[in-house]
Parts: sequence; C-alpha cells; structure tokens
Amino acid sequence: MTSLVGVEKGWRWLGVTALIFTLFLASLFMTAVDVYAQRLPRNETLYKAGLQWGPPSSFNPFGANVAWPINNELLIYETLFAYNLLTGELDPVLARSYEWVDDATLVVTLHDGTRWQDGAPLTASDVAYTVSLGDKYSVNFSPIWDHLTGVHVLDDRRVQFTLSENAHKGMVLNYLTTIRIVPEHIWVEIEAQEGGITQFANLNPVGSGPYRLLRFSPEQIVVERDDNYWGKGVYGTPAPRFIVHPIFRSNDAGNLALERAQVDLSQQFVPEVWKMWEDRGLPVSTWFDEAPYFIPASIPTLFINVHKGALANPLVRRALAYAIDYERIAETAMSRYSPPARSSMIIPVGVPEQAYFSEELVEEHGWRYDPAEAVRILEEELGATKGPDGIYVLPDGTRLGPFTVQCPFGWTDWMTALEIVAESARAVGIDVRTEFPEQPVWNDRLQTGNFDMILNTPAGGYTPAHPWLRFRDVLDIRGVPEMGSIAFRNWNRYENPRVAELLDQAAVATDEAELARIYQELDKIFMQDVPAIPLMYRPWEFFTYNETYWTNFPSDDNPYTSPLHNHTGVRVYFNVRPAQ
Amino acid sequence: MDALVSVRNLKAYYKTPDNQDVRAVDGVSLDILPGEALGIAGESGCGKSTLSYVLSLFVQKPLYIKEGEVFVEGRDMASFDEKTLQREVRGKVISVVPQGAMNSLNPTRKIRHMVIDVLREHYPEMSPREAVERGRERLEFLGLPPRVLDVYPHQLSGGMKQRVVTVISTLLNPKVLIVDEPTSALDVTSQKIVIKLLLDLLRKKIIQSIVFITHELPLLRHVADRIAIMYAGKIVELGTMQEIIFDPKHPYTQALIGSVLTPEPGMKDRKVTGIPGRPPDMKMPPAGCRFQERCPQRFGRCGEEPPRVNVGGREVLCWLLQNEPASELADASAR
Amino acid sequence: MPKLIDSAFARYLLQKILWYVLAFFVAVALNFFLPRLIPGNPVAVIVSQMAQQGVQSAALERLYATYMAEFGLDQPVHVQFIRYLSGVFRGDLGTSFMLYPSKVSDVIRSALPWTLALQIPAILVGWTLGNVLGAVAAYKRGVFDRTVFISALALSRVPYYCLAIILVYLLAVTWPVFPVAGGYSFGFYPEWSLEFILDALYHYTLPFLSLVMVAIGGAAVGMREMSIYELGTDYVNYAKRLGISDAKVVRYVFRNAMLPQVTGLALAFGTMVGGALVTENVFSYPGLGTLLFSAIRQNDYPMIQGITLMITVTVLIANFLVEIAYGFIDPRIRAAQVGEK
Amino acid sequence: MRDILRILSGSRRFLVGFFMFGAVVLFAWIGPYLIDTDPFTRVGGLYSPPSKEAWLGTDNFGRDVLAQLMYGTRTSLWIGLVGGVVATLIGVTVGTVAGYRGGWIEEALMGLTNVLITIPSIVVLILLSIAVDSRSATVMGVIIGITAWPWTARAVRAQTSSLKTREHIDIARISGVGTLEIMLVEVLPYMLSYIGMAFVLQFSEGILSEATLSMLGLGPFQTVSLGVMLNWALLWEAVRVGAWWAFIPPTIFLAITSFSLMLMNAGMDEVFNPRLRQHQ
Amino acid sequence: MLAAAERAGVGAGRRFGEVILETKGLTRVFGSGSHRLVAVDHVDFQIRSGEIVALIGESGSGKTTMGRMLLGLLAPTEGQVLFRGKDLEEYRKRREMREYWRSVQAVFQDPFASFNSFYKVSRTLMNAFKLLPKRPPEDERKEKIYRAVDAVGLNPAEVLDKHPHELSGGQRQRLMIARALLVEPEVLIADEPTSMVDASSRASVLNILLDLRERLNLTIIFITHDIGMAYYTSDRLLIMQHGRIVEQGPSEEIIRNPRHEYTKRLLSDVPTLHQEWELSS
Repeated sequence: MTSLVGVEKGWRWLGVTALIFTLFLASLFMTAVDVYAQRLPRNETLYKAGLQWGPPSSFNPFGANVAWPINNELLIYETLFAYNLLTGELDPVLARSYEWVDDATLVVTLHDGTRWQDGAPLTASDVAYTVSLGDKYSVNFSPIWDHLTGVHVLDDRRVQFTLSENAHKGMVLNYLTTIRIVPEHIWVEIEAQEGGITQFANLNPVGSGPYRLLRFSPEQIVVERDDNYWGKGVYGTPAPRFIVHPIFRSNDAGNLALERAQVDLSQQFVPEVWKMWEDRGLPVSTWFDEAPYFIPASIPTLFINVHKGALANPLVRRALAYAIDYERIAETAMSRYSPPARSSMIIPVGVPEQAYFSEELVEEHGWRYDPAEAVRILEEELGATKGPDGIYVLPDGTRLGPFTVQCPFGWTDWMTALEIVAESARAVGIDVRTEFPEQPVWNDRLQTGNFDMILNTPAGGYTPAHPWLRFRDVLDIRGVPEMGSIAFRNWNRYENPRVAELLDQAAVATDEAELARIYQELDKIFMQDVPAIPLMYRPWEFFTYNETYWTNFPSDDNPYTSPLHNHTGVRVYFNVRPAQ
Repeated sequence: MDALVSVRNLKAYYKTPDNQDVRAVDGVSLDILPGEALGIAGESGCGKSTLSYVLSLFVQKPLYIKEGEVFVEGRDMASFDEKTLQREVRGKVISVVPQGAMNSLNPTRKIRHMVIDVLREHYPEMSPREAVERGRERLEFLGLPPRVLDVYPHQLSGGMKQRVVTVISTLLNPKVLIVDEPTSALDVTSQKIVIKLLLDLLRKKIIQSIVFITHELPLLRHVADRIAIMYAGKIVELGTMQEIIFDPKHPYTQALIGSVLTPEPGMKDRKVTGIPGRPPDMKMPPAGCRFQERCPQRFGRCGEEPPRVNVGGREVLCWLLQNEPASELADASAR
Repeated sequence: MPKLIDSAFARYLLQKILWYVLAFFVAVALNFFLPRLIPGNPVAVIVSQMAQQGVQSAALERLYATYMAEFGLDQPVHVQFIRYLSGVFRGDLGTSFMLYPSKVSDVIRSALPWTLALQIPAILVGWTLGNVLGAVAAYKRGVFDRTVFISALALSRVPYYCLAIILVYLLAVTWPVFPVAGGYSFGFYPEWSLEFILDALYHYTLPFLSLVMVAIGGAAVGMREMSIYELGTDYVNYAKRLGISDAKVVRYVFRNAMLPQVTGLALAFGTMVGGALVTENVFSYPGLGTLLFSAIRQNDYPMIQGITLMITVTVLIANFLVEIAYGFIDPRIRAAQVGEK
Repeated sequence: MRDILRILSGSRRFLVGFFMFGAVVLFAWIGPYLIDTDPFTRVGGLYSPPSKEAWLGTDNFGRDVLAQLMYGTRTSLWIGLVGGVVATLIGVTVGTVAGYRGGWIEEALMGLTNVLITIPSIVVLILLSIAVDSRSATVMGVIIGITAWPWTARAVRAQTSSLKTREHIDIARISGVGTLEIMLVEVLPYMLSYIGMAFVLQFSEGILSEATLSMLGLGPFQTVSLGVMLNWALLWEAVRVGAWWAFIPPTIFLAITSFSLMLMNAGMDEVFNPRLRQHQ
Repeated sequence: MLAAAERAGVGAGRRFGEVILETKGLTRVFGSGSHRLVAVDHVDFQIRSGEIVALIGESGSGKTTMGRMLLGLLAPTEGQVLFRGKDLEEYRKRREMREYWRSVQAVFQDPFASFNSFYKVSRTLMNAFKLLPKRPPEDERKEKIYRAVDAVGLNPAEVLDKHPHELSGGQRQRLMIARALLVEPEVLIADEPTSMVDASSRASVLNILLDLRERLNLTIIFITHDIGMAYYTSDRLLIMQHGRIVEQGPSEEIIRNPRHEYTKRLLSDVPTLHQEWELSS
C-alpha cells in the first residue's frame, strides 16, 4: 500500500511552488520597468500598422486571406505598374512603359535587368505565365480574361496583350497594376505539386521586390531589405533595413503605439487625428495638415431596398436623402476626413475622377441636407401626414418606418454615421433605427438583399477603371441574381434598362468629353431614382505618420508620391530618412 | 478525600445574538471525587452538556461563566492562564469523550496523526515514532487492534470509532474523564463494549474518576456510584446510585424513573407514566421551582421562591422535603 | 484496508471514463451544429473580405464558387458532420476559413501557449493567495474578516475586463509604466533569450494582475466560508478539548477547508475561457481568446469548432483529473467513490 | 413569506445589499423622469468632459453619458432579471423533477445537466447570441438564462433528493396528495430560501454575462446597456484619449449592481445557512 | 387509559381477529453489482386484526424498509404485501392507493419532520381528508379534527392554529396520531414513534396508542430498535437481523426465554433497572 502520507508532502510541494512563483513574480516587477528595449535596431527599422489584423497565414498573392505585405504593398512581389492616385497615371514598377499599338493590342516593356530574389532573371515569359494563371484558375485577377484573348511574349522584355472585342481598356490597365508577377520557374513546380495555386500558403515567398520576408508570427510580420534588389539602379535603395508590421487586435492599441512612436506609419483610423499635433504637439502628420487630412477615394453608400414597402417609392427615398445631415457625418463620424457627401457617384475632389463631376447637374437633380425640403416632399408630393408619434404616414396608411439601417459591428466610423442617419431621419419624421450585427450576418443580409437600408462601399479600391466600376456596381442589374441569392454588387437589385447601354458605351469610349457625358447621364439617373445615398467620402487607405524616427514622408507639401500603401506607396521607403 | 474537580454555585450562560442570556447551567455545585464514577442524568436541554464543557475547562464563546468557581485539584481555574490550561490541564488532568464521537476525528487524517498530535502537544520532546509506539501499547493494553492507527476515521465502525476516541482521550492518563452521551447512536452491542472499555480504564487506574453524562438511567444504574439529576439548569437531586434509582425523592426524578422501559419480566405489567408539559424557557425561567409547572405535587410555595438544597441526608431541590430550619439551608448553600 | 488501486476503484474509473466520453460526444455534436446556426455563409465572408481589399466584383463571383466547393460547403449537412467527425479522430480539425490555408490545429497550437501561460499562473496564484486570505479572515474574524470578506466579494464581482480596462487606463495610459497591449514588443521574435522573456513578462504583468485580483476575490470568499464551517466542527472542538494548540488545530482546519476549494480550482479552469476571451481582447494579448473572437467575427466554422472542442476537451480532462485526484487527497470522497461503507 | 423578510432584515449584509440594489434600481427607473435628456440624442461634442450641461460628459457620439447610464442600467437589470428568472425556472423545474422522480428520469435529466455544465457556457452564449437574428434585451436575457440553468438544476436536484426523504413527504403521500402537489407544496417551499439565493446569484451572473457579451460586440441591438457603453468606450478609444467618464461610470455601476446582489446573497446565506451564524 | 392491573396478562389471553396484513416472501434489494444490498430478505409474517406487533431491529436491519413497503411507499423487489388477502400491487396498478391508505396509516419517527413547517399544523391534518372518496364539508372536517385532537389528549383550540415549531415533540407526535386516526384506519404503522420524544413525554404517546387499540380495535405495528418499549407495548415481537426475521413470538415469551442467539445477545446487552448486567469481559 502506498502510504497516503504522500498527501502531506503534496501540500508542502504546493507551498514550495507558490513560493517560487511569488519570487518569480517579484523579480519580474523589479526588472520589468527597465527592459523595454527593442531588439531590431530602431534606427534601421520602420514600423507600420493597420494593414494586417489577423495572424498571417498565406503569402500567396493569388490565395484568399493574403497577408501583408503581399496583398497590400509591392515589397516582395511587384506589379508591372502602380496607379498614381494624384495623377491618374500608371507609374512604372517592373515595367518601364506601355503602348497601345492599336485598340486591341497593348505592349508592355519591362525594365532592363529585372531579377528574382533568388537570382534568376525576370523576363517577359514570367509576366505572360503569371497573367495566364488567371485564365487557368479562378483567382482575384481572373476577370482580366473577360477583356483579353491572349498574352504573348514578344521578346525577353516585351509582352503583348491582345484585347477582346468591346473590352474595357481601363479594366485591363487596372489589372496591370494589381497582378503580382510571380516567378514561372517556381510556380510551375507549385502547380505540379499542389494541383492548383490557390490553396498554397507560400510561406517562403520569392519575389522581385526590394524586401524579403524575414519572419512572421501571429503578432508581427518582419521583412528585411534585399540588398541585391534589381531596381537599385532605377529606384535607389530603400532606407529602412527592416519593416515590421505589428498585428494589433484593436484600433486603440495601434493608435496608442503611433502616438508613442512605436509605430511610424499607420493605416488605422484615428479619430480627430489633428489633436495629436495641435493639442499634444506630437510629431504626427497626415497628407493635408488641415481637413480633410486624407485624400478621399471611396464612397461608403447607403443602399436602400428599392423593392420593399414604402422604400420602393423614389420620393420617400428622396425625402430621406434630404433629411440626412451630411455635414455632421463628415464632421463627427469621419472626423472631418471627408467633405460633406454630395448626391453623386463621382468623388468630387482630390482624385482624378473629379473631372467627371458636374456641379450643375447635382444642383439641378441632386439633393442636400435640407429637412424642410424633406418635409415638403413628404407632405406635398407624397401627401403624408404626421402621426401622433411624430412619424409620417402615407395616404395609403403605410407608416414610414420603423426601418433599420445596418453596418457591421465595430466599424466605428460607419456606426457613427448610421447613428446620425437614424437620428436625422427621425427628426424629420421617418422612423429609422440602427442595427449593428456581426460582420458575417451583415454580409449575409447585404448579399441576399435582406435589409431596409445597409451601408457598404461599392467598388472599393482605386483604379484606372473608376468611376465606371462604381456605376456598374451600384446601377447595373446584369448578372446580379435575385433577392435571396448571393450578389456581389447592386445589392438592392436596382434596375434601369438605360444603365446597361450607357455602361457599355463608357467601356469602349476613348474620348474624355464623351466619357464625361456618359458618366453624367448615369449620375443623373442615380440622382433621380435615389437607389442609394452616398454618406461620406473615405480615404481608401489612411496614411498617418509619426516622424520621431523617420522623416520625409510624402504630403501635400512634398508630394513625391501618392499617400498610399499599395501601388506607389513603395516609393515611400525609398524616400524616408532617419530622423536627426 | 479532596475533590479532583469542584464547581461552586456555577452559572454558565450562552449569549444569544440579540444579547439575551440562555441560562444553561444556573447555580450548580458539584464535586468529582477520586475513584468514583459519577453520573449526570437529564433530558435534552437540561444543561448537562454545558456542564460537561465547564467541567472540562473548555468555555468558548458564546458560552461564558456568569458566576461561580471551578476548582481543579483545589486550584481556582480563574488563576490559570490559557496556555497552562491548554498544555497542563486539558487532556492531562481532565479529559473528555465528547458527544458525537463519530465526528470527533479529523476525517482526512489517519488515527496515528491524532495520537502523535495529542502526545507531542503535551510532551514536545517525544518523537512521532515514540508517540505512535505509546499509542500502540495503549491500544494493545486495552485489547484494541493496533492497526487502527493506520486507517482513516471513516474506515472504522461507529463502535470502534467511539472506542478509539476513548483511547485517544486517555492517552495522557488524565485524572478525570468526562464522557458525554457515550452510547447514543450506537447499537446496543457496541454500547456495551464501549461501557466496558470505560470501566476498564477506571479499573486499570489509567484514569481516577469518570463522569457519565447521559439520559439513560438504566445505564447509570450499572456504572455509576453517584448520580446527579439535572433539570432546567439545576441539579435537582444528587445521591448514591441506590438512592436515586430505587428511592428517588424529587418528583422529577420519580417521573424519570417511572418512564423507563426496559425488557425485563414484569415491566410489561407496570403502567408507565409520563410528565405532561415541557421544560421552561431557559431565557426566562419561572420564579420559584423550575419544575413547578409540570409537578403533580406542586403547592403554593413552589411558585414563590426557588427551593434550596436539602441536605438532611439527601440532596434534593424540592419544597416538599424542605423541613429543616433555614439556618441549615444557608449552611448547605455555602458548602 | 483498501489498496489505492483495487477493482472497485478500477470499476469506478471505468464508469467515469465512459461518462466523460459521452459528454465528449455531445460536445462534439454541439460544436458542430451551433456554429452553423450563425446566419451567413463563411465563404461569402471570405470573398467579401477580398472586396474590402479592393478585389472587384467580377472576380468575387468566380472565387465564391471555387471556395464553396473547396470547403465542402456545397455538401449536405450530415455529410459535412461525418467528415468532421472522422477528421476529429484523425486529429485533423480542418482548414481555417479566415486564416486560409492554415490548418486549424496549427493555429491553435501557436495560440494555446499564450493563453495557458496567462491563465494557469494567474488562476493558481489567485487561488493560493485567495485561500490564504480567506483562511486568515475566517480565523481572525472581527474587523479584519469583515474587511476581507467585503472586499473579496466586491473584487470577485468586478468583471475581469473592467479591472483590465481600469488597469490599462491607470498604469499604461495615464501613468505609462506598462505597455498597453500585446504579448511582447514588436521587433522581438519569440525565442528563449533572457531579453525576450523579460520583455514578455513585462507585457504579461497587467493582464496577469487583472486576472489574479479577481481570482483572489473568488477563492477568498469560498475559503472563508469553508474555514468557518470547519472551525465549528466536532473534531476541532475535540482537538481543542484535548489541549491541542490553536496553531495546530488551524492547520487541520485549513487543510480540510482547502479540499473543496480544489474543486473550485477545476471550475476556474473551466471558466477560464470566458475570462481569457475578453481579457485577451482588452490587452490585445495573443491567445485562444482573441483567436476565437476573430473566428466568430468571420464565421470561421472550423476554427470555432476547433477552439471550442479544444476548450471542452481541456475542461473535461481537467474535471476528470480533479475528480480522481480529489479522491486521493480526501479519503472521505475516495470512500464514497468506490462505494465503501 | 413575511417571516422570511423579517429574518432577512436581521442580516446587515442583506440590508446593505438590498438598499444598494434598491438605489441602483431607483436610479435606473426614476432617473430618466428627473433628467429630461434622450440617451440617443447628441448634446455635445465627442467625449466632452463632464460639465454643467452633461454631468458625466458625453460619449463617442456626443450623447449624454448620464442619460445613457440610466437607460443602460435599466437594460442591464432587465437582461439580468430575465436571465435569472429563466435560469431559475428551468433549473428548479429540471432539478425538482429529477430529484423527486428519481430513476431513469433523474439519470437522463442529470446526464443532460452535467454535459451542459462541462461545455463552457461562454462558448454556447457567444454562438447562440450570434445565431439569433434579432437580439432584443429580452431575447438576450433568455439566451443567458438557457445557458445558466444547469448549476441551479444540479443544486436543486441535490436538495430535492434529500428533502424527498423527509417524513412530511411520506405523510403527504399516505394522505393521498398527488405528485405535482407534493412537489409544489411540500418540496418547493423548503427550497424557497435556496431558490431565492440561486436566483439572486443568477441575476447577478446574468448582468455580468450581458456585459461580457456586449464587450465582445454581441450586445442588444437598438438599445444601450452597461456592457454596450463599455464596449463603445473601448471601440472609440476612450481609454487612449483619457475619457474616463465613458468607461468608469458603467464599470462602477456593473460592479455595484452585481456586488449588491452578491451581498444580498451572502446575507441570505448568513440567515438561511445556520453554520455561518455566530452562535452554535 | 388502562390501569396497570387491567393490563396484566393481556398479551397471552387476548383473542385476535382474522389476518389483516400479511407478507409473503417480501424482499427488497437496493443497488446492484458490488453495491447490491438486500435490505429485506424473504420475510413472511401475518398480523391479525387488533393485534399489536413490534418489529425490532438495530440500524441496518431493514426494519424501516419493511415499514415503507408495508405502507406502499416503496415497491418490493420480490414478494407480496397482502391486505385482507388483496395484493398491494393490485391497489398500485389500479391506482387505488388511496383506498389502501384509508385502511393503513402511519406515524413516523421525527414528529418535526413529519410536518411541513411552512404551514399551520391543521393543514397537515386537513390533508388526510383527501383520502376519502367524497370530501366531507368544511364543518364536518373541522369537527372531526377537533375530536381526533381531543382524543389524543390535546386542546384543539390551543394547538391547531400553531406552526409545528411552536409545539413540543410530544405534542407534535400526538397530533400525528390524531392525523392518522382521521380516516379511521384499521392498521397503524408506528415507525420509532417515540425515539425523538423526550423520555418524560414518551409514556403519554405510547399510552394513547395502547388506548386506541382498546377503543377502536386498531391493529398497530411498532417498528423500533428499543426492545424495552417494544416489550411494554406489544403482544408479539418480530426480531429482525440483516433483513430476516430471526425470531418471533409473544412478547412475554421472548423476553423470558429468548431462543435465537441474536435475541439473546440483544437482551443481554441492554441495561435494565432490576437485573444484573454482565460487564466483566
């Protein structure tokens, strides 16, 4: 019999353990305060945040859930061109230039001396191979093949793209700025081993860019400069030896880190960012040093269910559009990072597409914040009467509400905007309530059309194909499945026969004036029917930097490149300098 | 012969949370003499267990001594400090086998540890090994299996547990052993074995005196030399076993004896009689005799003032037998 | 005298194991079906996330079909369940949706150590300190006891995360002696160097403190009550009446009062996840909590299932071990377990 | 019943807890009538510090924190109450039936209970919360209740099993009293104090569960609760910008509400559980 | 009440009626496997109308299990309980247990636990009328209760309006007897009716029961461990050990001349007032 006297010893053992642990904690407290040292040399490391929110799992540019910096920057894999938001031009990256030989033939010429990080030369054949992957597999750039019939290697440096009939040239150019070129000699093997390319995690990416992946964990991703970069002669050498992307799990932590110069460059939303320098004197800056601080590049838009009850009536939608306080949304929800939204699908300021915006058109057919006009429409045009609860009732007895407006929980600027929408609608007499479901639920409601009103950004990103893409995604019913099935655009299933015609014309139009006319006609349709209401302009990416350790970030005063992380953002690394 | 333990005019009360006194023991004088087996009998709530606490010098909140003295071998308990009481008196001079011996052993430790603790607390120089050896010898001496040292309390039967507790209580050869309800919750067979063990301790001179606190008069009939009958915090009658069992004087004692039912021929032909009513509330006992409300023989004087001890040959607390002059009474209560 | 392992005990053990296996199966089924109640389709979410990254709608339509087939979500539910079951038994918890193409088991493996390292010491230390505090309070009574009892009760009622927020506000924002978030400084890489360990401990302090303080409260309240109960038991009185010193008696009492607390410890491990979830989120601490949180947010069935299964299995094992171990520590319980009279 | 209240009023802990809780309830119920501020209307700037106009400052939407606190406390109390009632009802029903009926019914019910206990309730809570399409405060309370009952059931079953052997149950049976009536009349009253304690505990747990869920962003839609306030404060970075008024008041109210309930529970324990009483 | 002289010789001389309660091979097993416990093991006995029988056993002998089976509160594993020749199982199957309980009633050990302390004692008494097929009107019920309480020597006006804790153990136990009498049963099973009553009140409770037999020809089964009490009250003793009846016979005979070893030991281990008690081992 094992004696149970051992039990007594067990208690002693517990005591000893507790003692050791206490000592251990004590030592922790004594030493903790001094050890806040960073391991990578701070003066050679640039920290950036806000582009990666979960543990990195894939460095495959063609997969889902691609980690920084593959998806968001041109540090490892490079594109042929980068879209310059300031000029609307395509800046060279791997390619030196492109040329339209005729309407259906595009020739792209690579820089000389392009080279993979493993030393192999990067040739036209790699480019053609990469583009052809989109034809072979379903990947994010596959739709380029809606516009292409073939890709051919002309010689070592030149690739020829043959466009199909009625191809949208802007779309093709768009893809030239997004397709990450991969080394054929490596990916052929991957294809053979994996039987495909989308499921491959690609944890040791070999690209052509100025940085190589050094290491990654669920907490951070670190890249190190490749001193053998092919483009040294063309673009120079990036200054930071390391770029670290810490993975924060909340805005709070990331913004605090930015404040404390633990992060140098951030894509995170910082409410009232000006307070950082105005009130607290921190060396923090944005593109503009006054409102709107950032360059607006997308339109979070409130989609209205045009098939549901009172909302099916364009006049009701129009009354709602007049009721919303766009000024306040810009001021409060967007922290002044947006001019007040106009009644147009074209961004009126800051980006190349502003050329198509027509002030007169908006004045004539559009709307603005004017509660009195909203009331007028309700009472005079609709004949609605106010119920005892302050909510209007249509002549047929339909009460205006309760309608819900929704966006995913945790998207704070959107949530605030919707709170304002609901509040100002109620102030006029339309009963609107907010609802903030989890993202999957929101997504499901959005895609299946199960909503009264829902906030989403149509055609995000910035491409040479804007605003065409935005008009298509908001107004074009072609290829959009019925309510209940999953749609990826035109979520409220707005239908207008004229739209398709106009969009097709715009796709092939080459004349700028012609394009402007078509876009304005589309915009007029949008304003008359009010299928959706633009609520604000949002920078596609935020670009806030702290110059404690690194300086010479681009700004309105120093616009050497556009304030982006993707595309031309890579130039930032070539231009920043250590402080002091 | 000098008493081992004496109490004089003892009043031991409980404080209730609302600050009232429950007069559990209310004016008791008693001697425990060397070599005797003293029985204290009474029904539940009469104060006999409280008396056992005081006799074993273990007075803890909310119990407190309101009045009176306790002498141990002639020394006033009040002069002892707590440390001395603990180290030199409890377990060594006066020991107890408490009521509910079933739960008196630490359930998570083996018996040997209790043996070690008891011995080493009083003889710190003793090694655990020696202590266990002492325990083993004592068990063998009393005819108990030494292997009980290596088991947990729950592995022992009720009777065995009671015997083990008895042995542990007498490890230090105390002069007085106070046994509180030694037979309750035991089968008759076990009861008898326990009683035998207790008497054995006396016979083998391990202890000098024993106090049985019980409600079972038939038991005292066989083991006690003297018997005290308690009612409502007072000893109403005290005498030799013969006197109390076969010639009770106090009406309450008579009623108690009269309600005893035992399996012996002839008992069936008796008519047992009960006592109507219930004992008084000890927060507010009645003036006069405490038994008056239930007493079949009460008369005027009973309700007026409390009877005093009659020592004319017998110690009985009853006006019926109060025929001696007052001076002698005063004498008696001063004793 | 029973042996430690005898046939009655073996039978008891077997019975218990069977019981736990049953619980495991129910848990597996719940794990599978509950996440599927969430409206919306995970693939749609993945694809829509690509939209958030600027992938155009034409591409999304194609990708959607591809991924639906790849994840087997075009299969009927019962087929999916059988696949899932057979996967679980092969130790394959599937492929994460949100962290595609990572294996769920790999992701969990990398997050688990953080959670364990945060929670286990916090619970053990809190439990130990709380027990000592509760025991002393029970013994001393009076003002000390009242103070300890009330503050422990209050502390045990402050949600972990509230304490966490206040600690962050006071010790990381207002008076920045501790870091606000994370498991270690960026620029470090997990490795066994002294520098890294110190840095990790530095980040560890606030989350640890916020958990420990609440754990102390809970344990102290329970221990105090048990100790008061034990202090009034017959065996304590008996020991005192035999002249055993208070110091020694108190040791009996605390030891016996501690035993039920062991069960409380098991319970603490069981509810640890709840604390972990939110506390880890407040501190952006890497671990299962933050992982589960984002998995729920993104409808990542396999990840949710993997983590909840992990938690359930851990809790089942912990409960089982405690139940058995408890018998070894407390002879009374052991007797009851094997049906000894 | 009057007796119970009288006995309870003898416990200082219970009284203090009761009055603290009463104060919170009054604050939540009467408060809104005293200050005429809508909790959903903007009254100031983003995180304006406390001022004469807004005694507790404004929140991330510029809304009055004091008004939010009143309505939020009300919602939290309601969710806790619903959760407590649901958990107690299910728990007591399952526990009583299992304990009284015994046999396979007991085995089955307790099997279910034990399995549910082993599965961490927070996980089920989260999943159910997401799965429910419209999350009103009442629905949340119900969800919390249906994940919390097994503890009550387990304890009630143990109580019932031991009560079952009390002789008045047998007396009732041989007096021809039916099973349902026995459970309701002979068994339940003996557990009233216990059920009361369990309910108070579940109430308190319910409030905390709501806060936990809301902190995870799973709070009730279209309303404000203490947890929702905290969550907003976290999301809108109140901690970073030092807007203590956005998160300290809800924290304090959460703690006070649940602490006062715990005090009541402790007071009831003190009264109903004689072993904790001072005298023997 | 009976005078002592009247009671002399009653046990032997009294003539009893027909068999009213009978057990045949009555067995009850608890648990299974290693936990299997045979509490009652094939017990056969017959009790005649008007007889007082005591079932004597120490704790664990199975006497309480037996009592519960006789009352139909516990189903036997094997064997039968017959009331006037009718199997108790029949009553159970036909849901006629109320009819059975109209004839067979009980008094239990703990007079405090026998009352639901949440209600006044009158409620417990009132409950008994549920056994009657047609419930008598309120007045009649009240009157019956008054009479029954009076019959057990209590003042109805004084006790009925009280809660159980306001009464003494003896009073409560007498109320329980009154309750049992309300439906005028033929058999009364008294399970340790005095073990929790103080010695000074015990006699009155027992005397009431004995008196009832005289007045109502009630059949009484005492279940007890107190052999002295059993002897005093009963005509016949059944000695139980380990679930079996090891000896039975007229009380006087068993006390004077026990045959079974167990009975002998039991008798020798109980201290008496007048006989010597063997204490030397």
